[in-house]
Amino acid sequence: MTEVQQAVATRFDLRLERRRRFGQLLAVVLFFATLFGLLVLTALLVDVVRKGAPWLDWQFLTSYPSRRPEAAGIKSAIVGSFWLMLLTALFSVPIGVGAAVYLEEYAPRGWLLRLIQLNIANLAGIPSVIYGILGLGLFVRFFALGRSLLAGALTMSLLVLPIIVISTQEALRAVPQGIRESAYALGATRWQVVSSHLLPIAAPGILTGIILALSRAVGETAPLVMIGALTFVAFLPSHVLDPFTVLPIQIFNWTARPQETFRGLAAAAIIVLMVFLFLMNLSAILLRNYYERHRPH
Amino acid sequence: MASTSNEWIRRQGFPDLAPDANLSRGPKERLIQAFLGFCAFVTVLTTLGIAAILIGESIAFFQQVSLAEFFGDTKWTPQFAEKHFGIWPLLAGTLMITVIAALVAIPIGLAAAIYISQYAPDRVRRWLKPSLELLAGVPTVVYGYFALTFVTPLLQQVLPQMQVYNALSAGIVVGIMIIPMVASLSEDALRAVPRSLAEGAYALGATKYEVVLRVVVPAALSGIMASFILALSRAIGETMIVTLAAGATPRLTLNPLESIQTMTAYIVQVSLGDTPQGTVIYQSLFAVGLVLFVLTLGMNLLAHRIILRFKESY
Amino acid sequence: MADHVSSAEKAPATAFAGLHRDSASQHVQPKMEVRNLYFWYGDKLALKDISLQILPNEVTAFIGPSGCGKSTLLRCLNRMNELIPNTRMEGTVLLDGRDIYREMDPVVVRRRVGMVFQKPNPFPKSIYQNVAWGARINGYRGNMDELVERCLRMAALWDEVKDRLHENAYGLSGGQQQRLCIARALAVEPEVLLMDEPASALDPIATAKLEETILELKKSYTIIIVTHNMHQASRISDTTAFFYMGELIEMNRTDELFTRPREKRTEDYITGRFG
Amino acid sequence: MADHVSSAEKAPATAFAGLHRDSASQHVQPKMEVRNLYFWYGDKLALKDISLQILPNEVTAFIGPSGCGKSTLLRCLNRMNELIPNTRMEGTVLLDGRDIYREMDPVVVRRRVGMVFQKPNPFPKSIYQNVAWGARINGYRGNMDELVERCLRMAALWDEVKDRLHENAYGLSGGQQQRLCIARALAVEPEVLLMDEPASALDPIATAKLEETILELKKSYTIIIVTHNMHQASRISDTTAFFYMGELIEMNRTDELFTRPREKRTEDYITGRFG
Amino acid sequence: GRGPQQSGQLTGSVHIDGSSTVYPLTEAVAEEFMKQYPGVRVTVGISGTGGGFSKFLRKETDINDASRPIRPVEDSLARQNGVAYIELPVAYDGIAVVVHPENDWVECLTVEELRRIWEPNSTITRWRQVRASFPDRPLSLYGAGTDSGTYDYFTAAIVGEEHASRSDFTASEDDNVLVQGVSGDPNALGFIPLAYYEENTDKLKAVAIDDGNPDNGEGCILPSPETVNNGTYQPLSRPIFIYVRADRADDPAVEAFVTFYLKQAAALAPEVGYVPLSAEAYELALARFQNRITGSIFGGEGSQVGVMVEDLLRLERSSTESTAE
Ligand SMILES: Nc1ncnc2c1ncn2[C@@H]1O[C@H](COP(=O)(O)OP(=O)(O)OP(=O)(O)O)[C@@H](O)[C@H]1O
Ligand SMILES: Nc1ncnc2c1ncn2[C@@H]1O[C@H](COP(=O)(O)OP(=O)(O)OP(=O)(O)O)[C@@H](O)[C@H]1O
Ligand SMILES: [Mg+2]
Ligand SMILES: [Mg+2]
Ligand SMILES: O=P([O-])([O-])[O-]
Repeated sequence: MTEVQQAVATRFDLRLERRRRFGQLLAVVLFFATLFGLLVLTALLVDVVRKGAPWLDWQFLTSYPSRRPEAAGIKSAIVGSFWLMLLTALFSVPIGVGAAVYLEEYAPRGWLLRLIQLNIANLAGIPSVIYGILGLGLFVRFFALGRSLLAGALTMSLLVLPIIVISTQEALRAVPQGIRESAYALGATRWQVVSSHLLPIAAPGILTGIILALSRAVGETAPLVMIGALTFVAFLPSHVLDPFTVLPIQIFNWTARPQETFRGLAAAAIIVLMVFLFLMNLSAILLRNYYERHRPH
Repeated sequence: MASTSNEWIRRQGFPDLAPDANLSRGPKERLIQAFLGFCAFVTVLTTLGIAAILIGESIAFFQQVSLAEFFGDTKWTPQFAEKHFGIWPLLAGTLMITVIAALVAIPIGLAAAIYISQYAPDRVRRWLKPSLELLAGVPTVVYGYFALTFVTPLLQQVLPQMQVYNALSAGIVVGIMIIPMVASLSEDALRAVPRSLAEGAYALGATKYEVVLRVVVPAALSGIMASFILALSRAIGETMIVTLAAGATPRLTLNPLESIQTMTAYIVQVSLGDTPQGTVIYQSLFAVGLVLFVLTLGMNLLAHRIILRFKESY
Repeated sequence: MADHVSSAEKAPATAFAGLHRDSASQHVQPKMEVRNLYFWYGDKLALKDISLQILPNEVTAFIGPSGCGKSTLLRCLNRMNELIPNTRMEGTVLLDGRDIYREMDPVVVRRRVGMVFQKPNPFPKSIYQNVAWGARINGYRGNMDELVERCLRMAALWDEVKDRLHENAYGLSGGQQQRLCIARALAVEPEVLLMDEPASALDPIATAKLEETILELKKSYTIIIVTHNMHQASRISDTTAFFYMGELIEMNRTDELFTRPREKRTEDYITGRFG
Repeated sequence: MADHVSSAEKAPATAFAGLHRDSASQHVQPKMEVRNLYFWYGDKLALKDISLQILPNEVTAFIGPSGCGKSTLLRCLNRMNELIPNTRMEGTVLLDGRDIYREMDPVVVRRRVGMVFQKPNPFPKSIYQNVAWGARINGYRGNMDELVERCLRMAALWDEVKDRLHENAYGLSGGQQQRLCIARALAVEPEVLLMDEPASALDPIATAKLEETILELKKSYTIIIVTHNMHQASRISDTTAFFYMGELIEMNRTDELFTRPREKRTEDYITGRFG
Repeated sequence: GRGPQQSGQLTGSVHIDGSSTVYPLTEAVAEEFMKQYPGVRVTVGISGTGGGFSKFLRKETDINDASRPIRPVEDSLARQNGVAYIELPVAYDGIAVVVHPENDWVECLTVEELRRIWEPNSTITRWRQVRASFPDRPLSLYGAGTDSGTYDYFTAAIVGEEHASRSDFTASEDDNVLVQGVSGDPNALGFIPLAYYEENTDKLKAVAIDDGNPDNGEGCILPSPETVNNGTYQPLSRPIFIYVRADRADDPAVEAFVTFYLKQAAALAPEVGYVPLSAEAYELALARFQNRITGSIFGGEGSQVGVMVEDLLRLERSSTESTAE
């Protein structure tokens, strides 16, 4: 040890061993806290699968609802959920992406933009029941769409719109400024820059947002309960003004039935819904991972 | 003088360009801009629509129930023969759920965020975060039954005096539901802390936990706070879990083992229930909705302010 | 009176006459002209009363320490400054005598005044697409393959990429990417080419190639180049402007400015006393 | 044989003896020593067979064009390189003769070999907290107020901030922040101070102040400074090392290197022929 | 075209909404109906009796499921909106008073005892206070959600006034949740729809009810399909209804559905946990529908306790016949 070191050593008490031990302890605690969330998810899945797996067969997927559990199925609910998702995408994607493009690339900076931005952030936090109230008042009653697919999809579109807007804005913001600048420097108009460069580059991020938004739409119950979505529908909708039912409503109904066996059906329907959501999330994860690896620098 | 550039092109011998076809203010550009502007405006219309419907019906409600009663009474019994319209039991129920959810979600979510952003290897992080986010994708009906048929019986073994519907298990499960939100947003905030801050700390001979807990986390604090508030406003608005697991008994209590009712659960109860439309009970749904709206609005504005502060700080 | 930015000289005609009195190009009409330009980022004044002229078919270099406003001025010359929020500009910029802010559409200005940036920023598309895109959106009607080849040749890149035109541009090295960006800018057939520290990300060999390219391009284009490397400025430019803290300190023929600077600050800078 | 990186010289003792043959410090024990260091980012070799010695109480400057590996080498000297994922190192680094990678704890190494970064990076805490933080976590037992004052004085910042010690450090100017980072580094009482282009974000006045500070600090510390400014290197350093594409081309007394470079590439670089 | 239709060719749609209580029966009927009439699209929703009426009275639905008779406020709204309705009873639903299976002290309760327990501001908090012979244990109360037809009827039958009850009981809109509650609490006393008791006899114990009226069965009567059907389980059995919009009754699909409903209800009701009306009652109801007799047999006054719909229908039949004479 040099003199300097010795002088320093008297003034500093490093307690290295203690600091290292505390650091290890913290890492372990943090790891288990993270694990906890995954464990709950596992417990939930195991619980559901245990109850629902015996009911899950081809017949269940291809039958209409019935009073007799053995004969009951979720055909109309699957198709209804699918249509609802498709229509919701049809409304919310162009409007959501359009709004985001406007806000990021067109809107003049200023108080109005800040207000709209704030409003969107706020919309993302409004409880879904409130969207249900809006859907009931606006689409079901005021526009007299009844409890149709269209009314349901419009309600869900408003609900997921902020998610799409926010994730699209983030994706656009992540496009390197250099791409924008060099495109403008070539004499491109705004729309040319947006359509040939920004949207294609931001596409993975936008798609991730859309997938997450749609999986929210597929899993939501409360707004559809509010607008009065139907429960027994034993046919497939043929156009947008037809009545419909969806998986969460069917699950909600079955869990409320007196017969224990219906809860098995509900669990089976939950499995179907979760598998579906899992696939949606998986594609979002894959997209995002792809995106992180292939981002232009 | 629109033709000057054309003239110039002819002079220069570049006959192939048609520059006037491509102006920043051409009709096509204007049309596109108008459409995109309209899209942005839809979001404003949504808020206006919500406000109009809630306020419109609430006016009818407040013509029959005074504001003094609404905010002064401590009982909420619209469906009983002796009617009281004091919002406090519903507010208390909502707040109790929110507080319990916060106690679950904040420590676990923050710990997960710290682990994912600072400790997990890159490959693990890429899968861990989305897997946690999967928790947010589970339909809330599923969570509701999970609370009622799994969590409550489990807790009853430790707390036998606990009622079947109770704020505790509903709150815990709401908390579990919002863990991914806290974790994901806090993780974003933690990762947004410039690496240079951590490096500065390491260069002073700090150990990892000192860098993480004393430099990175404090630097991301406002982002983390904002994630808490956003997650809690989600907890306030959560509907199906509390409808199923917390009971339907508006009660001004601080005992989490008792059954309570939240604002959202009340809204669903009335809209699914026996109440004829046009009655004051039915209108109360909108008044409660309005309170809920204002409450979440307040939380979101608060979160927004905090995020703004956070953006300015580095 | 070769120093054409003395504060007395507000009338541009005089300034112009003053600058090139000693050069052969005395009666040449300036390609671009800046008159009394001020620029603010928010409240912060970044450019103060800049007036200068750019002669056609010359290379003009902007030098000065970091943060002195070189990039900002460059952006004002093709209205790219308008893309930065919260900024304000005062003054006039003329292109062939026309006011680019008041009399011209920004899209047209940017097509006629092209730009190459400090960091190479090709589009995440194929090499071919990178060059063709600008021409296509501007309604190019000629043979696209020919145009792409011509531009890549002018940027001295053709031989290196001719066999991989349809591969992604991100596979190129930094120096190749920078030359690709030049080819891309040339494809819209601009009259003026602005280059903001185009060599700063390049290794010496790539830099040398780029400098050759610039000297070649000078024959058909008017070039303005920002650089922090005084040796580079002296090697390739005809005229050099020295900026300091938002002001144009001195502008003169390059050899003149480097050998006989009129201002103390110029001298301090070029001899490396600061920066 | 003053050029101590010729490939024949793998034995460090010889290299050391060779380098300072002509200097007064011939028999001084080197404070730090690098032997046959290689460094990879993923598959990319960034440093190739670097061997050199750092003498105590001297300022050593690392110069070279951008990307040549100056920052990388600097990080290898206090194990900051280990914080970058996907990297690999081979070779030996000694501090007072002990191997910092094999015989020492990284936390201890970094306390003894402090670092100041290119961009000032104060913590978002008060000025006082910024200086005190490192000392506190390292278990400083003395009077903290005194320490803070002493360090701020050494960094030539005390007079400017003594009335606002408890305000947030983000309110300081860039130059002040940089000096605050130096004060912060001094507070853990390191023996060696690594500085990575500490003046690159500063204006000329702040730079001049910083250079004074460095010359002052030299009395008690061993200092290594990375700079791209050759004038700066010649003004403040005793020894200069020139790097090019991951290799140490030439290392010598500063006056020697700038006046009589032994290598063609060194000469080209210092005369501005590239970079 | 009211002529006989080939069932396979009949097309159209029938929109039904309303009570969650009636839903399982209507769903069963709709399921069977659509097997026979594949061209008709029947939809059934749940929005509660009240919510259903509000849609029905806006002419958004053709039929409303109702677990109680129409209320005066709804009836006047119907008149205001010009909606004439045909009220048809379709089954009985019993309300079972249940306790934990380990509860060995209570076998039977009188209506008077129940009233003292449930009346507003009741002070009974321990079993001992109900009857001196009961143990001194806390009494915890469970009941259907205050916005449900079950709660309405229970309060009307026990306390004597709808919605009049103490408010400190554990309520849930979801009857399964109530089953969970009572079966997990040895001190519990609750009331739930009979169907939920029948499905959970292993988890719950039903309490017999003595209404003190020997005319409809002496002493304590346990709830069961028979005792509900023969009118001896009183006063906690109630009829459930469908309401058909008169202007839609002539629609072939609606007409076919309602007729099918009344003919099949007897067979389907037990399957879903309800008690069928007597065969005579279904005939009377069918006649009521065929004659398009509008209005409520309860005079639009809401629930009446302890009446058998057969009696009311018979009464109405004779009165209309007498006025027709
Ligand atoms: N987007 C911006 N917002 C605010 N200030 C800015 C912005 N861009 C530049 N500035 C400021 O304007 C001044 C001039 O900047 P400019 O980029 O033009 O300098 P420069 O001469 O190009 O420097 P460099 O050589 O570092 O590129 C600087 O003080 C800079 O901090
Ligand atoms: N994190 C990293 N990942 C991959 N490559 C890197 C990384 N950091 C640096 N490099 C590469 O390593 C080489 C040396 O980089 P380094 O930062 O040490 O150069 P430098 O001499 O400090 O340059 P400058 O003067 O620009 O700071 C460069 O080619 C650089 O591209
Ligand atoms: Mg610049
Ligand atoms: Mg560096
Ligand atoms: O849904 P209900 O009206 O029968 O409670």
